[in-house]
Amino acid sequence: MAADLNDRVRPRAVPPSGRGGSLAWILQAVSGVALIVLLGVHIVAQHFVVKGGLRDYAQVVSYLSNPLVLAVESLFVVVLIWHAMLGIRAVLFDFGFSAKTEAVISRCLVALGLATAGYSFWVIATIASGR
Amino acid sequence: MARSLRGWHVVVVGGGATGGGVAHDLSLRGLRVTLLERGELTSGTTGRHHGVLHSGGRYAVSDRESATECIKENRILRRIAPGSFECNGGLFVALTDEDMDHVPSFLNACEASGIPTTVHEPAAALQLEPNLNPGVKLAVAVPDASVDPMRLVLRFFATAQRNGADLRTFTEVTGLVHSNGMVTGVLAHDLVLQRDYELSADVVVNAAGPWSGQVGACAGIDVPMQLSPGVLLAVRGRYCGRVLNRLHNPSDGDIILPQRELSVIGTTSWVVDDPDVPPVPADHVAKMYAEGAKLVPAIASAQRRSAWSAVRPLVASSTATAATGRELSRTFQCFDHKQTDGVEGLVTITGGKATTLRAMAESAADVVCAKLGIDVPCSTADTVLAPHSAYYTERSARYGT
Amino acid sequence: MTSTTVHTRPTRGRVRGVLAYANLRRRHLGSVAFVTNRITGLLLVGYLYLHLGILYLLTEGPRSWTTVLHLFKNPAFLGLESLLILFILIHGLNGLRLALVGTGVGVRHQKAWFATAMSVSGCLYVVVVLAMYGVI
Amino acid sequence: MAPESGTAVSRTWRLRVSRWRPGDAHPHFDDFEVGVGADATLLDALRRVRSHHDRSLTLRYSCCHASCGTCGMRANGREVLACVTRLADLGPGPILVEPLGNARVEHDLVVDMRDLYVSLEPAGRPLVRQDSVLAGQDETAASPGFFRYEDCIECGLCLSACPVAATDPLYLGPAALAAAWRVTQEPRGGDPEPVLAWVDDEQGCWRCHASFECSEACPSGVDPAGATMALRRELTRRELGRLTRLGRRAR
Repeated sequence: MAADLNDRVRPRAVPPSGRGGSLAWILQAVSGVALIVLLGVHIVAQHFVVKGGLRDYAQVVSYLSNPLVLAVESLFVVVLIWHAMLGIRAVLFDFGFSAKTEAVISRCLVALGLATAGYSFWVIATIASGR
Repeated sequence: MARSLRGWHVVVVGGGATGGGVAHDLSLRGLRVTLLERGELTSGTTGRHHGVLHSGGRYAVSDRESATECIKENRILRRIAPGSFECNGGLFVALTDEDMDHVPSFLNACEASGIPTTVHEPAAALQLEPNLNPGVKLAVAVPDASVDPMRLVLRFFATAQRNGADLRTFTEVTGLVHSNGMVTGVLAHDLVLQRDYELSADVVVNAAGPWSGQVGACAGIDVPMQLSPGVLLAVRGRYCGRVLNRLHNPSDGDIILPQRELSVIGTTSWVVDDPDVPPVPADHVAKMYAEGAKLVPAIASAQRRSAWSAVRPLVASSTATAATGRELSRTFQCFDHKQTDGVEGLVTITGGKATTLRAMAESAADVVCAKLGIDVPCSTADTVLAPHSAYYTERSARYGT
Repeated sequence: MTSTTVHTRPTRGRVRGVLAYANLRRRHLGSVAFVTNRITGLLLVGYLYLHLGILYLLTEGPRSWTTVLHLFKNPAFLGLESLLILFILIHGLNGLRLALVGTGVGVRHQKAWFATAMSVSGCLYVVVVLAMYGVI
Repeated sequence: MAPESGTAVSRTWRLRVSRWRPGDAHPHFDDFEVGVGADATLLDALRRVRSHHDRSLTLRYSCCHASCGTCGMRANGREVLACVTRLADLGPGPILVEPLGNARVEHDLVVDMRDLYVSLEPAGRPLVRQDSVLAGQDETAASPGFFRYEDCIECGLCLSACPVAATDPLYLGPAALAAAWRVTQEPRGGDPEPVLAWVDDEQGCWRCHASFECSEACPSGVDPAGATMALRRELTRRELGRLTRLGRRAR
């Protein structure tokens, strides 16, 4: 009984995918918790280990040449950008836009995320290669 | 019949239980009904009554007619408004020897009125109701229930609205259109748009409760009203599972009604002239605490949630003018002012109790149909009512979005 | 029966709606947590892009990087950096609270969670500032 | 607390009431000086305004003891039930009285409750539930079970206080989510699965930002925010269960 009322009560742009909302939120929560670890590692490794908190150019290159650091930094970049994009999406979705606009917003944010990730990897790659 | 049923137009004045019942009954019979209520629906006495679906036990000894009516309606309402009551039954509790003297006559009267009873010894009673006064001597179980006064009556309005009734809230009746002994319509004032208009009607049903006298006066008729307010006290905490009544002659503060997370103790009775803003005397509230504590001692220290008063629209029998209003019969009366005052086109229905709203509506609708020569029987006793939420979900916005 | 859709609920206009809940005058701790999380979140995204912009200098080679390094060394800039750490702490710990409470864990003590999150952020912030200015 | 005896010495209260009628461009405020008892409620004052000062002031009320849910409004910016809010608790200054937020104002202090009731429909309108806890008895006592109205009185205060409902008309709202949780806990013969599917949506329980304003505003202790988070816990538990089953099947 409740199900058939569902669509009559609130026409929906996106058909009820059953997991429509929970996955997005769980990922946001999981990425957030992961970030606490990854960001913690990033800050400590980048700024606390080094005297004075900042590495000069040579130190950065040598730091990034270590493959483990490279892997952790890359994971950190991906998770951070994912979390940031979902966060902005949540903020924008609070403006009560129409379903169509919200779909456009989602696509733009995916594009922005990919662009940011691309740029970040390019930066890491060029530094690591010590051009 | 010259016109189709929808051709007959009845205006009901008053958005309380009686108005709701009449609007539902007449709409179900096919007449066109317009109801005028100057505030929100059930904002008069209806919303503020104690909330007991009486089994009739309270009136069995003193007012047999009222008691028989109650138990009959009690069963009908449970059938036509399923899921709207806290159906836990009620207990008539004897605390003193004097109460015990009442037990035999009480049991006989209940039986005579058709009210099923079960006697419980003190131990069993305390097991059923742990907060009951340990000094309980005897308890008699009857089929009382708790009612949400607003939602039950709103089901009548929702069904009437679904059957085409035009429910106009925040519209006040400022006068009755009448000439040479015939009422042909009402003068209405829309409080929202500040607009006056006239509404013609074949019959006007005066269901204004305590204000019925004022409506009758608009056609120069003296409706014999006796306005008897009662104070009710709601305290936080549900102290009993079922309705607790004191087993003695009806008097003040002898019913504790559980409702949601509250316990409502009532009631008192005195007589006033002005139905508008009945006072809530502090001594009455204190009396509620005292009397309630006799049934459930913990009530004495219960936290007050709210105390209010509501005016019972009783019918003053022309002979006896009662001192406290409690002596008057609690059945209802339907005046066809053609018979009583020689004025055609106006019917007043008042008195009675919330439990008997359907029966009141049936008798008023019968009178109206008889006046209009319509021979359609009443079927409200077998028609399940729409949910109360239907009043809101199916209401078309009156003033445009 | 009229069709029943929920579109008729008027919000107070989009921006006014969002600003409505930004004014915390008559709101409770939960709203304070919600708004702080949102503000710190947006600031952190702003910093993310600022940070990515600056890293571009690293790709230019050592010369441009060392010129900027001096700028980062002066104490004023360190103050800004410490603010960033504070926002990270607040957003992170409050986010942790939201993750737990948001899946029904410890819902009854959500205010206590928020209070602990803020006080822990405060303490760690003090430690970080001391570390930054070389006191520790 | 003993009942407040003492004579109801009347005091003058200043009310600033929001007035709006279909056709007005925007609401305006009328000021009223009302003399009512020292421990009178906001509803007493408003009814006195109606009977003594301005008959055209329209407001809703019915039961006068916070059990019907019709007299919800905002006093000094806070969602309250007028019938149980004492004027003394609203402070000396002019008391600002406005209609509920996040709902279409029909006129003056009356808002259209249609959207609230429409949002409650899919949960199947649970009105009565089973209970066994009596005041003054510890829960373990073997007090016999009884039927009881749900605490939710459909007053709309939570919807008015909710920041997400303020910005997003499609959000189900705390009242509907709390009703969904009640049906999930006690299906009462209905099937809770479609109700869970109905709230498991971006505009459903996942939209709530946990500001807990609804639970602060609720006059009946329903705690809609807690119910929303409980729905999320249930859905997350099922989601993780499903993923682990997928995981096992994949291996």
